[in-house]
Amino acid sequence: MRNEMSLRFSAKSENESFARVTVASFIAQLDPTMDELTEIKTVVSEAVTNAIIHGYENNPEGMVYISVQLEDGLVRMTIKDEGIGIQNLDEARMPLYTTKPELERSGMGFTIMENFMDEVEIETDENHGTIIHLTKFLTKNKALSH
Amino acid sequence: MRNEMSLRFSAKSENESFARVTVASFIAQLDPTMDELTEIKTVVSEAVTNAIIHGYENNPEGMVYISVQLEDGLVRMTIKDEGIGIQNLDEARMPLYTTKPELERSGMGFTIMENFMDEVEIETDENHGTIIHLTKFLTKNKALSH
Amino acid sequence: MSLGIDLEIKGNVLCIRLEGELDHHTSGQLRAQVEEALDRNQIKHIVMNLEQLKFMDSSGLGVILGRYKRIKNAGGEMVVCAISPSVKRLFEMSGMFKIIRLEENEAFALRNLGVA
Amino acid sequence: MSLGIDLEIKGNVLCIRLEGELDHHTSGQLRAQVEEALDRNQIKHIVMNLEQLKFMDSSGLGVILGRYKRIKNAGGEMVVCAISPSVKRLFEMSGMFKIIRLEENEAFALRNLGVA
Ligand SMILES: Nc1ncnc2c1ncn2[C@@H]1O[C@H](COP(=O)(O)OP(=O)(O)O)[C@@H](O)[C@H]1O
Ligand SMILES: Nc1ncnc2c1ncn2[C@@H]1O[C@H](COP(=O)(O)OP(=O)(O)O)[C@@H](O)[C@H]1O
Repeated sequence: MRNEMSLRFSAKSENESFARVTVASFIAQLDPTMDELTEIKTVVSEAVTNAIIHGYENNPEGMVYISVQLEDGLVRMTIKDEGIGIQNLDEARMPLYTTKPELERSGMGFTIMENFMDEVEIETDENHGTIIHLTKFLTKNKALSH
Repeated sequence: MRNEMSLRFSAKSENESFARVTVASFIAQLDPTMDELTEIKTVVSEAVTNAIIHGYENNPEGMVYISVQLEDGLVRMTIKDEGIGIQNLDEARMPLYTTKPELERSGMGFTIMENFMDEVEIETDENHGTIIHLTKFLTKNKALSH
Repeated sequence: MSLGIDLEIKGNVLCIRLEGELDHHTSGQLRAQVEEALDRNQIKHIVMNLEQLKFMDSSGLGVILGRYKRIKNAGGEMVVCAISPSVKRLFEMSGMFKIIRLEENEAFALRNLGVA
Repeated sequence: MSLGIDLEIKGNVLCIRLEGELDHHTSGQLRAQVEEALDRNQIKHIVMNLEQLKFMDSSGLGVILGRYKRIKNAGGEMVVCAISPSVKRLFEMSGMFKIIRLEENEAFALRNLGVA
């Protein structure tokens, strides 16, 4: 069982819930647990929100890109923007670190991604944007495939 | 209010309902009536099914492309495949015409699209594939914008 | 969301109750299950109860027409009941009501086919 | 799916009941409504009832922390109640329970703040 999709949408906050719903409804075919689905929705929400607020600094002309690949019990996602990039990646990944405290950001986005996914890889390039690679093994299929 | 998204997914029948749900959840922000939402879901289902069965002749390696643009009360969609194309477009658009009666196709796909949308345009090219352009004015916004 | 299929035989009538979404993906299951029921049993008529059907497209029309043809060839009748306004529009567009009878609910449909 | 916000003042406590989804998009409404309520009324403590909250991400943590800071500066307390396991995990990850008290339900929360 292999299946893939990719999605591209305007960097508008209305699309945060659209992105969550779309990814969740695509992944539903792997029959994930409710917890796994919530974790994936949360992670999508974090990365898409970051693309909108940080990557594009709320410019709705920007485009956010999501791709999802399913294979056996493995979910692979990338969430990409073509925004300003992350200046200091080591700092950015620290819990509670944020460059936008005035927007009441909690600085927990990357920490949540790392807690909810099995692998998180970040590619970023100043003025070229950011790609977050996320991987998660779904428990049911993990058990089945061994 | 302007918003856009595009979606690309494997030509697998499992993705027919995924495509409907995704388009419906994107369009939901225009606050369409239930009837309008059902019409749009039906049309997406018709065009995506055609891409899978006819365009790609059930080869799951093919990719189906959907794009949606929202502006005021206007929904513009394209549904595209890079499959075999339509040989005789005039025949294809006739009610009850199908080239795959052995698959129990009803031949009603294009007729439904034309009934449920305000505009339907078909671009097709043998061996390059088919693009269906679909436009619908949502009634509520139609009333408001005049 | 997928398709739930409930089959019940009442006298010489096969009652097909559908729940969920009938599209190209799910129509194959419906075709297979109904064909098997028709092969194994003495069935004359079909009643399709679409009360719980949330979505249907032209693939649904195709699979219903396919079963209509089989039952018609054997002298039977196809009745559809409890359909939503949107499914009704699909039937109307395709002229299906010229060959398939519409009833308000399953009880009426069965009574008119002579089953209590 | 969006966010439903129900505000009620009981004594010197602002009860905030949320329904639906709290993310970056909806957190702005919540911030604006709560700030207005705090500006206009004599409020000491906040109780957030998340029983009907279906989804929350780190933008929710941010807006809760923001209100915590204001109420804390004025000598008040922030209590959160009826949270789901997934929201609880977000609170735990960010160490929020060091500063915000968790109660099982709104009645307990209010009683412990001295409101009947
Ligand atoms: N897509 C992005 N583009 C540019 N900068 C980003 C992006 N994502 C994250 N960052 C930077 O990393 C920091 C930490 O991100 P995160 O942990 O999600 O916290 P928060 O979003 O609450 O600030 C952000 O404050 C921002 O400076
Ligand atoms: N994307 C496509 N690629 C190739 N051929 C197509 C495509 N869409 C439709 N067709 C052709 O047009 C005919 C009519 O389509 P339609 O009205 O949807 O009926 P049906 O799908 O039931 O056959 C099809 O039988 C097929 O020959």
